[in-house]
Amino acid sequence: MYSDKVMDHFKNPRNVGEIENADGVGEVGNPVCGDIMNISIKVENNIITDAKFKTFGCGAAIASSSMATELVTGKTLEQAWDLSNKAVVEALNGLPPQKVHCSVLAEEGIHKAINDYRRKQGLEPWVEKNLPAHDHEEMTCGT
Amino acid sequence: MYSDKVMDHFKNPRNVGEIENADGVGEVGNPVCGDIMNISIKVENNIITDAKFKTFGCGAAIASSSMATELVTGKTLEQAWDLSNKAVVEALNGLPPQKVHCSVLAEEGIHKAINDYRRKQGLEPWVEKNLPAHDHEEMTCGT
Amino acid sequence: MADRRIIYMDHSATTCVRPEVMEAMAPYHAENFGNPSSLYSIARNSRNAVETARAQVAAALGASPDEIYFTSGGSESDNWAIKGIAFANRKKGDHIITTKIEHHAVLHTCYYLEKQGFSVTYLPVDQHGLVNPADLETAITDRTILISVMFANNEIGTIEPVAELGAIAKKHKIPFHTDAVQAIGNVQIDVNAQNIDLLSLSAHKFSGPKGVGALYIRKGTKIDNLIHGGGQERRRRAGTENIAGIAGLGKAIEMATSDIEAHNRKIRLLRDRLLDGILKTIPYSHLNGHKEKRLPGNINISFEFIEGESILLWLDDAGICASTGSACTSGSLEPSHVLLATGLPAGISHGSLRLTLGEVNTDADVDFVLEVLPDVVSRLRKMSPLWKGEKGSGA
Amino acid sequence: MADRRIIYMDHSATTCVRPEVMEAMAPYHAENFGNPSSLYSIARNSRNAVETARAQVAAALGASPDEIYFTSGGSESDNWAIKGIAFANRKKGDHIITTKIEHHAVLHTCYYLEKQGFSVTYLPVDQHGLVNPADLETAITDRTILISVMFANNEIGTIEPVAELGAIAKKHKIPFHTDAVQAIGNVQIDVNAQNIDLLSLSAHKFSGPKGVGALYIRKGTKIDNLIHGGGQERRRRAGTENIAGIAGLGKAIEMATSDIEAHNRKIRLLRDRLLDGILKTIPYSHLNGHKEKRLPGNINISFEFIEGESILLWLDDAGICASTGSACTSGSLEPSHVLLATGLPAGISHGSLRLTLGEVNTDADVDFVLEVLPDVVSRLRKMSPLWKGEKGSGA
Ligand SMILES: Cc1ncc(COP(=O)(O)O)c(C=O)c1O
Ligand SMILES: Cc1ncc(COP(=O)(O)O)c(C=O)c1O
Repeated sequence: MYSDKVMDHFKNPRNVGEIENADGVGEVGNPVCGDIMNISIKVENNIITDAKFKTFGCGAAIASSSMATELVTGKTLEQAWDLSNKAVVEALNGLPPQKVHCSVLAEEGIHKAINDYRRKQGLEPWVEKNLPAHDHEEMTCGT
Repeated sequence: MYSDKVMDHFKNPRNVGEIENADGVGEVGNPVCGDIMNISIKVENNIITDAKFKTFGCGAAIASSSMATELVTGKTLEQAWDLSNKAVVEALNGLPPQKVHCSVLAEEGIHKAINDYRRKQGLEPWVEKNLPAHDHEEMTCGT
Repeated sequence: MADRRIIYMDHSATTCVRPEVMEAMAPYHAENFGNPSSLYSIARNSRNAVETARAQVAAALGASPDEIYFTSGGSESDNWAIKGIAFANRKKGDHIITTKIEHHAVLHTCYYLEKQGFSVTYLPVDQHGLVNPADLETAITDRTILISVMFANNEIGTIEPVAELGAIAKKHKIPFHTDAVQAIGNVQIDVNAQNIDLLSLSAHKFSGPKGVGALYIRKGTKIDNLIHGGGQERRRRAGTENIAGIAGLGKAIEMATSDIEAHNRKIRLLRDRLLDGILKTIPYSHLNGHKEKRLPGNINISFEFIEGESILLWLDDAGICASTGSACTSGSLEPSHVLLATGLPAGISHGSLRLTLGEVNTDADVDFVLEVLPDVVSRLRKMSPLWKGEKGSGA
Repeated sequence: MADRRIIYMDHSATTCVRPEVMEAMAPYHAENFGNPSSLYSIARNSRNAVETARAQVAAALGASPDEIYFTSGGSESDNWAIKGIAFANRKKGDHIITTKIEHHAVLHTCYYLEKQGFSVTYLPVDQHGLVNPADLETAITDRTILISVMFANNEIGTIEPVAELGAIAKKHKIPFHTDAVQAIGNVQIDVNAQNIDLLSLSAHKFSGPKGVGALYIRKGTKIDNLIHGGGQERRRRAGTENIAGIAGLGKAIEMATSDIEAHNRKIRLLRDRLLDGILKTIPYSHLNGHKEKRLPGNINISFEFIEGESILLWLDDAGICASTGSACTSGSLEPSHVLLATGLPAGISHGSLRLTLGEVNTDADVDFVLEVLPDVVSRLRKMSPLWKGEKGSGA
């Protein structure tokens, strides 16, 4: 059911862990839904120099966190903020429809970590522009 | 679905035909139901010396007519009258439930031929004692 | 008396599974037994088999794979289509239109729905078994929620004007179901060109296995499930999939529809020779159904003065497998509802014989039937009280 | 990383067809293809195969052959039993009693009936998954027309007090249905001693083929058909019979029930060693279900702080086939309704693993799983934000 890319990121997850003294941290999801992602980032000169995750969740959740942290590393905060769940899905060569919410969770985790950083910097948090456009049909848990 | 005995009487029917100048003739059934039996008998000294049939009908109808004519030959009219459809079924080593009505038809054919004989002799026709006790469940045509 | 060669001329009852289909099924009987819903890799083969078959069925119907749902056969498909549409649209209406000559899987379902408060119109047919589109048009009311007309009749082989009937249904925005169980492999089907919204099929009628079928449901059709439960078949038909059967269905429909023209040409040639031979040598015999608009392998003939079952028994004795009507009513005492609907008197309809030819039949088979059948008929007529001899026939 | 030996521990999802069953089916795939409803001799083999299987199923249940009806599987049987009883007895009442832990084939059917105006009571279970007979007694009203309680649960393996529940139903003259899909071959069944009026079973759960099952219906039970049409199955279940599948079902149930005691002893021994090993080596793991009243091959364990699917993926990587719950909900995001019903918190129930052992499993299989599983759990815990390390566990 999963692409080879998903399985690779599931079996060899990049960036597992928590950054000590992280500049921004975001935790999203809840145990009732079976997904929790914790994303921590290191920021230097407006650039994400490091991103790590810890995830409680299915294969897609782990792979999405791994891929998302990889994608944002080296990006400016603006570029990272614009990383959509779609980009994560594409980078993973697709996700089954009922698993797309995992990529949304990863997007939200990144956003939450970025805004945590901005808040710590005394900056206004950015506002979510796009409502997550994903398949809600199969879902009973809010992400 | 049929016993070997039924198949034998179907494939090698005994007493096919019409007796010329028969002493008694009975025709029962109708084409709508898919069964018509014509039974003719020769009677000497109150004994059926010959019985013949013509039948339009299924394998069970043909075998029942064949068996019934065989069973009554050599019998007194009283004995022949008492021949029940059950006796025909037993002699045929059974009939499928939905085909039992064929044996009833044979019983009725014999009765009709006997009463035809009695009428021709100026005798009172005998009255059917037993209502035909057979499986009506599957039937949509009256016999 | 006869040699024990078996001549099978009952292909409308069921067919023998083709070797290629057996082969397609073989890996899924035991080796690849994983439950397609399972996550682990060995279940992937099962999943792939199901999806391959789904694509094969879709291709045969001009449909999209996600409009194909696997079932346990033609009867389930018919029941699902009709009850599923009826119950899902009850608020919209309670009127169903079908015909007098449908298979029992449709008719008995409709009788059941009548008991549940639906009203059903059973369209008549002409003496050839054809539904008149004008009758359909007239029967439609603003309470009509379903029209179901079979593609080809299983007894007399008549092919209905499905595209035209479907167009009428479409014009009135009423879902149109067709029981195509007998049509697959014999008639070119295109659900879009023919305005079909739901279509039933059954694998064992076209050299596939028994106990597996499919229902085509046009995207967007409002329909209840018939079998509720697990999430199989995109939540529309619960139950662990019959993988081997589904794989067999896929292969069988692919083969059956790969060259319908050539198949028809071959079968029709044999059929016509047999039919002409029978009509020529046996007096008081009439063809039932339509002369041209008929399934290529179907012969349905009435022989006056005799009864069908006794014909079958003699044919069986000679190794010839045939039928009086649909196989599942062979135990019945009632004359065929299809023949009655064409206006044939009950007495004559009892004497009907159905011979349905398939790819396995040969010229020698035809010769043999032509050798055996006239004798059988004349033997039975001689013992029939209705038969008064016939000058022209020499009997 | 691991050798590619496959260790199949998902026997509650489906099983591999036994060689003897394959053999029993073989003659009916192609050779004996006659339609059992047909009259001619070659169809007799098909008829006999069906009747032999019917007797085999009857013998396994302590029933009479004319109380056995073949279906396309457990889901159809459940749907038929529940809808058939509900619709046939609607005038008498509109209330159905079942449990919160039924398979979706029962639950979703009941949800559907609720939409059709029936009312359904879903009995609770205790923390082991057991229904309390007193709860059933209390739930019965004078409108109750059906009680349906599964024999053994497919996720946690709990075996319900069916005979006792059946006795209560009997006292109130209410038909009692049990979904015995998981019980066949594992629990001694006697429909009379256990007061069962309807019983569902599915061949592929006991080494038979997929896509075939049966429903036992006690003589005299008032029930509507689910699939209307031809006169098959004594007019109660239409559709050309899946002869090969039915023959396989017959053989499989005969073998599965021939020595249940010995089977259970063997499987339970393996299961208990595996279970004890897991509980001993993996901290924060708990057994779900009942300790004794449980299917011999069933293990259902929750591992805190991690999620089930990711466990499965790692096990699959090692060649171990397992499941999180019932196979057909593996795509679902909702935590298991069964585990929730036992009172397990949703967060923990997401981390549950089901291992179901069968005759093919060996001591070596158990050793291998005990080698692989602790690593998998600890690897996933290390990346879980919920896991804060654990002194006693050495993690
Ligand atoms: C308890 C139970 N009931 C019903 C079913 C449905 O059976 P099937 O998938 O054969 O339709 C299953 C298995 O999937 C089951 O475990
Ligand atoms: C026209 C038609 N519809 C439906 C069916 C039922 O198909 P099945 O027996 O596979 O359920 C048949 C054959 O029996 C048929 O000929």
